[in-house]
Amino acid sequence: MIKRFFRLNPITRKRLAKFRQLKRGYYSLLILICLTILSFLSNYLANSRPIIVKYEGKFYFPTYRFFPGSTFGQEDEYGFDDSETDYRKLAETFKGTDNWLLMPPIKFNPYENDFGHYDIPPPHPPDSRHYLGTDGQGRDVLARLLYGLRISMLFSLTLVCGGMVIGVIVGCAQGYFGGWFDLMTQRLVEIWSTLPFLYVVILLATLYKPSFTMLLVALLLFEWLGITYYMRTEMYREKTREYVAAARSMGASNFRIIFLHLLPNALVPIVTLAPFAIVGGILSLTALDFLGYGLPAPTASWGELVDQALQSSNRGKLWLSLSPFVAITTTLVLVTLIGESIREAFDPKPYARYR
Amino acid sequence: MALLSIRGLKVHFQTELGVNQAVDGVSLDVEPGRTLGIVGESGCGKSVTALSVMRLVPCPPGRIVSGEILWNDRDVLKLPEKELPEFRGREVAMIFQDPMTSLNPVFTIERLMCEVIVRRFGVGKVEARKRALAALTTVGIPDPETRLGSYPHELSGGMKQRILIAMALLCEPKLLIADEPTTALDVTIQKQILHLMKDLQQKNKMALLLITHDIGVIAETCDDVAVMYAGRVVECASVHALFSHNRHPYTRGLFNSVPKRGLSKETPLPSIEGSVPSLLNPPKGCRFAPRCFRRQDRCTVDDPQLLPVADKHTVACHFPLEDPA
Amino acid sequence: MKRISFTILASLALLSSVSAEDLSAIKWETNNDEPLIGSEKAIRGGTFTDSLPSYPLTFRLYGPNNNDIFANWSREYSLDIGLVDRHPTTDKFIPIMATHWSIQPDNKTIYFKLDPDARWSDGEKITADDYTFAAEFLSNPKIQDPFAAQYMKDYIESVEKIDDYTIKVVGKKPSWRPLVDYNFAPLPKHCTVVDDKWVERENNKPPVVQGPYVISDFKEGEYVRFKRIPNWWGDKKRYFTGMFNPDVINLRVITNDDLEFDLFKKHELDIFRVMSARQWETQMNFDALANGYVHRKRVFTESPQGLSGIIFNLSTPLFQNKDFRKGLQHLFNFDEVNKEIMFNAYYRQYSMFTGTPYENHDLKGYPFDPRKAREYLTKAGFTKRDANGILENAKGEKARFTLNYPSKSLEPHLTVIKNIYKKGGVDINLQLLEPGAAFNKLLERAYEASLVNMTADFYPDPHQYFSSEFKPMKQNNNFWGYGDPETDKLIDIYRFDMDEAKRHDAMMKLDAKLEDESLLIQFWQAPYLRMLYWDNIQFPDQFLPKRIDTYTDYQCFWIDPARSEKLEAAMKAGTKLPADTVIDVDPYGVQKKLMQSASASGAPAQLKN
Amino acid sequence: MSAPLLDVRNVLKRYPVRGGVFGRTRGEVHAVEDVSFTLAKGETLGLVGESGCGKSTLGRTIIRLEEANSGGVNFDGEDLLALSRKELFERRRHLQMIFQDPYSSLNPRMTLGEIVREPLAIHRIGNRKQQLEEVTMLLEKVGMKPEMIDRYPHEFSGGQRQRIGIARALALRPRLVIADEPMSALDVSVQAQVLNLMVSLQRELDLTYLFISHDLTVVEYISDTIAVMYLGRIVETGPKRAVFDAPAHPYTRALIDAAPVRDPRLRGASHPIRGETPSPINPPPGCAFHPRCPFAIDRCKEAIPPLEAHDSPGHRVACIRREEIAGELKRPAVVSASP
Repeated sequence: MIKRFFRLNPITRKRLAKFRQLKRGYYSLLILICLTILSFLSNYLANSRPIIVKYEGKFYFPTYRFFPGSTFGQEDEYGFDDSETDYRKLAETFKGTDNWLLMPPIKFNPYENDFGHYDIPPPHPPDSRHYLGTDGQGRDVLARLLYGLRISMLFSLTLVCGGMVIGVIVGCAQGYFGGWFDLMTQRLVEIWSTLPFLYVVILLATLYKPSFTMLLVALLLFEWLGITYYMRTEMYREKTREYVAAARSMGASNFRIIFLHLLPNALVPIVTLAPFAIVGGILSLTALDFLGYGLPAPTASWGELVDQALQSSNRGKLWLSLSPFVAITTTLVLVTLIGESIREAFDPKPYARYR
Repeated sequence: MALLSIRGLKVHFQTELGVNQAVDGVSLDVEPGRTLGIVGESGCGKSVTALSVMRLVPCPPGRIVSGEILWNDRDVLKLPEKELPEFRGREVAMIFQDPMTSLNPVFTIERLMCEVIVRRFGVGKVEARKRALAALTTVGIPDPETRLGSYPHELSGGMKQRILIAMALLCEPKLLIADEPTTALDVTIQKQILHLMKDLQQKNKMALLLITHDIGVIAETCDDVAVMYAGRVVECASVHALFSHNRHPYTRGLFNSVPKRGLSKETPLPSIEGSVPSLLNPPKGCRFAPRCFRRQDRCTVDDPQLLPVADKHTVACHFPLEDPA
Repeated sequence: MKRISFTILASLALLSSVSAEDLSAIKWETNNDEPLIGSEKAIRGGTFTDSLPSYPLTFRLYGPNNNDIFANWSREYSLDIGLVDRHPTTDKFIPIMATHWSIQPDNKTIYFKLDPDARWSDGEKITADDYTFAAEFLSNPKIQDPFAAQYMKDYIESVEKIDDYTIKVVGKKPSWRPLVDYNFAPLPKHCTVVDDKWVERENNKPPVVQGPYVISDFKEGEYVRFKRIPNWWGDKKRYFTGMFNPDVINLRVITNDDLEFDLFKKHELDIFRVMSARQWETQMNFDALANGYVHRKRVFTESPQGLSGIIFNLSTPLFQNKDFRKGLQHLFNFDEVNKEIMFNAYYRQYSMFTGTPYENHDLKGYPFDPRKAREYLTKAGFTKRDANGILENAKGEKARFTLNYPSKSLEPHLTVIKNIYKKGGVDINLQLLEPGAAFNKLLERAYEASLVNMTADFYPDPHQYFSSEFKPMKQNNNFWGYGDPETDKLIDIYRFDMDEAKRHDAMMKLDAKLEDESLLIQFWQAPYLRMLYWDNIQFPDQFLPKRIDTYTDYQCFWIDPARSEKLEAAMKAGTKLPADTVIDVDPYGVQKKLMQSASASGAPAQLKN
Repeated sequence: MSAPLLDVRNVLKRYPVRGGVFGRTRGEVHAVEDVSFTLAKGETLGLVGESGCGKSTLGRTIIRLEEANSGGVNFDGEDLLALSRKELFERRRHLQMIFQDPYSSLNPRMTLGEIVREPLAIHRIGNRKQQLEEVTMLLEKVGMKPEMIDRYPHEFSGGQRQRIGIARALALRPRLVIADEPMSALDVSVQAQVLNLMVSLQRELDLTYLFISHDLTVVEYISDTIAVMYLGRIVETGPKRAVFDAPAHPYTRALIDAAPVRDPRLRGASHPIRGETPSPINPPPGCAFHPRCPFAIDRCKEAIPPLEAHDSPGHRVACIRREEIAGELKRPAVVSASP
């Protein structure tokens, strides 16, 4: 499938083929892609708003829109018809009429407090209403897991991509131009990397309002460092190859040499790093959330769920501790399996051992 | 009676793309005190043959499919693991092509050498150092005292190869296997090393198995020669017989493709067309057939057997060339 | 805790003092008619084991690091209270170290007659010299106690010795509460040398005290043990009857709450205070309690509650509109928050001066009422909902603000509140800030809305919060930038009028006025102590005094040896003791009052435990 | 003889040896020391020497892959070393290079077609279609099948790769080709093919070769003129036959002797020279070869011997004793290995 879109180097193609043969990694990748896609569709999977409403012959798609109760002739318990429609209630009034609506499989959004339905205060154990129970504020755990996965993946992918872009640019420049530029930037990178990163991020998080962007920037400040090391050595190694000399002797520009010749060859080890970097990103975000320096409340995040689970008053509330645990472990295992398989598929040794 | 006798050795390598039939039925004899040269181009299986003798073929991906390697009537391939260290070193020693990577860079020469001596002979440190010094002197290293304290990277390639030879000879093996020992060296140094090896061979009365791609090196050092092509031995003879009476088209082509002295570019070089076949999927029949100017239908069907054409001269060809002599 | 009273300032004083030395004309007061604090049934003896969250940095009662939990207890055990004290239940003054006192008409001079029986823990007599010495000592910079020095500087004019057992204390300014303002404890002159090394030398030295307990044994990081002095001089005194009962008080350092609970359940601790409602409601299913070995009590008391809730910055345009503020008040659904995440364990706070004698009990606050809220918000101009359901006014400004909060502990409550407001069309953006930063934003008035939680004292201090004097400046406790002439007038009456009735009246009016101003959405209070204790621990009939911070404030429990034996026997045999089904104890009618006001405001019935 | 196509004058190239945290210069590698030679159009100059003698550096300096410290490279009447980057870009068309390692000199991520087309693309010669036609033509010329155009380097054998390298070098129709050890990574049976190819291409396209190699037999075969380098200097230069048949420098002689004889009968006819090549960071004073030279005298240590004319025309030698030892260096008659 991929082959159709890109004309890939046969080595890469062979590596991809090998990756596909490594069943554990390949299926992990498929599962993870599915999970990620699912999480990006969370608004259609876990929401208090239905996917589609048919009312009086008209269709409504409330997933991303606010419809006041008046739209469907609904009043809330205080007699207002301009507050948001309570679709779960609406579903009941629609029974027996031509009107219908289709709720997502999880009928709760990750932020709403499902109060009043239970006699005891939350957290509520899993039941048919909340498949994984609710947290201390009566919020649906499964919905929060799903939205948490979305934000973790989004965060981590952006982080890794951003870190790679910066790291590749800096490492590339260091390796290619060398000399004083390399010397100075390398010292800077070394000094910078001795800063205790979690501590700095926590410091930043206390000074500035923690938000998605702010955390991303804070982690990015450190994410790119590791990549420069790889890129730098790769560039150093690749640029001494004779094909580079050949290109220069033909009169190729630095730009052409870097982008056409060096980058495609130097990027390979970076690819094998990526899955582990993604795991790292997810873990960093979870850790920060857990420590309370993460995304602002009430963002659904795994770390926050772990924090709740670990509170002594929530002892024995297995659904609170198990769900984020299983979610985190599964993701980590999947990504690690993928990473290992990529590493194995990209391992040049089998080629080098005997020619 | 041969010192080492390789019979029908087959070594295959599992690779990404399939099974590489690196060595496919090689039989060789190394006579005591004599030098057998194996000559062939890269990938012809000569190194793998040598490694098999040392039981150093990496498994996996390598696999010794069949054959036997007889040493004192014992099959080396069936030696128990615990007897291997004794066999390697005491009986057979080996030096490799790249002296740069054969020495551990974090130890001094003294440490490297003394460790071997202490382990093999169980002597004290002082005695070990004495023997190391003597060994260095034998291989012609100037100022051996200082050299003992050096680290490998402080030495030139020639020095390192001398030290490796010294280390290989410490235990006075009956057979020395040298896998392209001079390929990484300059010609003037190559000459020195080849001379050294010949000298030491005569002094120690050991047999030498010399692997090289350089016909010149063969001519300089060997008594007997086996020519390998694509995992098989194609011709086997004494060095004189081979140089003046070679009969296999590949051997002939190989010899001819080296420009002779006095030849100039006005005369095109006789060359072998094509290139070495892939051993993943070797040609049927004679493996040289696709490049052979004497190829006939039979060549692409039947495997030629190594058959004698003269005394101690065997050729694997259905249609061997005339003796030029 | 008691030190907070020092901060109260009095400023106007024009009355002249009387001639001090002729004491024959003085009318002495004493007060031996108040009810006992302890119980006459109390039995002395035994060892009482409690927990200490961290090992004390010092045993000193003055100087650096003298204000942790341990110091509070240590002050209690060593009777570092003062000459007189307010009765913890009736609020009348009762003698402690003095037997008699006399307040002069200038309202700043007080004569005290000392108790001739009083002895230091090393046996020396406590005389007037120890008080004059204490006055010197407290202002000495070498003890490195700026707080005490400031108090002496701001409050005490002079301390004079009249004779060995009579002293005269003169305050700086006339005060309507001189016994609170000009009151302090003696220090052992005979064994105190103040020099540069004092702080260091006294660090880990058990102090010589006037109280019944001295530190007898300690091991760093593990425990501190107090031992009762045999034949303590105070044993003869009426108000000490039934107090300070155990022979040994053993404070074990236990840093982890869960561990503390486990140790209590194993009877390694005698008493356990339950800090969270969740624990109180969900973790009370252990064997010792079921078997009747352990008692579970919630004792209602009445102690001053500070400002607590969401305050609005009146200097932002949005909150300048009182109708908008009132609209927000009616959207605050305390009952739902209380029911769903606080186990209905809390009570709404209505007065600015809750738990003090100046609380206006008639206030009913703003009940949750979305209709009323909408009326007010409409009046404030927020008439229609936008595409996201947020209310907006004609100019397109949204009913949206940021709420700063300084600690994660209230995050669950705030997220629930946020959802309720959202439904009502108001969008709250929650912003967690580091506590220092959050408080600084308050002081700088650089916020829209913020959570506050202040401590309070027996005598409220509306001046520092609501006086227009502070409106133009920042960096003070007038977080709102609020000022109103009528409010100022009422505050001044309270501050300076010597007539208690007028002051009280002014405070009632002030409280009502402030409610109408709607400066903050008041949160909740927990007017009780939740505790678990083993069966051999006994309390007086009224359990605890009325105004109390923690049950150790007044040491009136005792260990009953007969019950100890029975308890041990029962535990050994595995039999049950008679079940104690009474959990809520309300000796002062506090709960009753709160229930009444709650039902008056239409709250749902309480959850049954 | 007409004006030479390439005239190298006193080229000097030294590399700083750096060390320490801030890379202070600790010494210099004397890679190329005051080298001068000329190369006539259509001829082949064989540059011989052992590793580290500076022959590759010299080649790279001429084509300006390395910048010389001083000296001049006159190519077709124009000093290459004085050209600006832009001017150099124009001249690059006329000078191309064939590299030693056919494995590392081809970008593993480019197809055969892309590799050979690259120089055309860089110099914007023709449109895409014309370039592809040119590539096809070039591939046929070097004996590769055009249908292999979409294959990647690793799918080819060493000899085929070197053909690709040659095709790439010829794409711009250069006048001078610098071949830096083009044979050393090839199998013996393939060497002959590539040599034949280079010879025929030279004839066909009127190429001038600077052929750098350590392999005397190959150099002897392809060259018209020989230059022997030792530690950065040319120690002997002259017409092929003069240098090979009557070597006048002891090093040249040693080099010829060291090359393995291709006849077992001649085994042991000569003995290796002693010692190893000294470090180019700190070359011996005077004649750099004197520590290893069997004919060295004290005077050899004193001054660097100049390259001076020897008996036959164009034959120049840098040895002060060249006249005295000429007899001893005389080469035995050529013995062929096979009849």
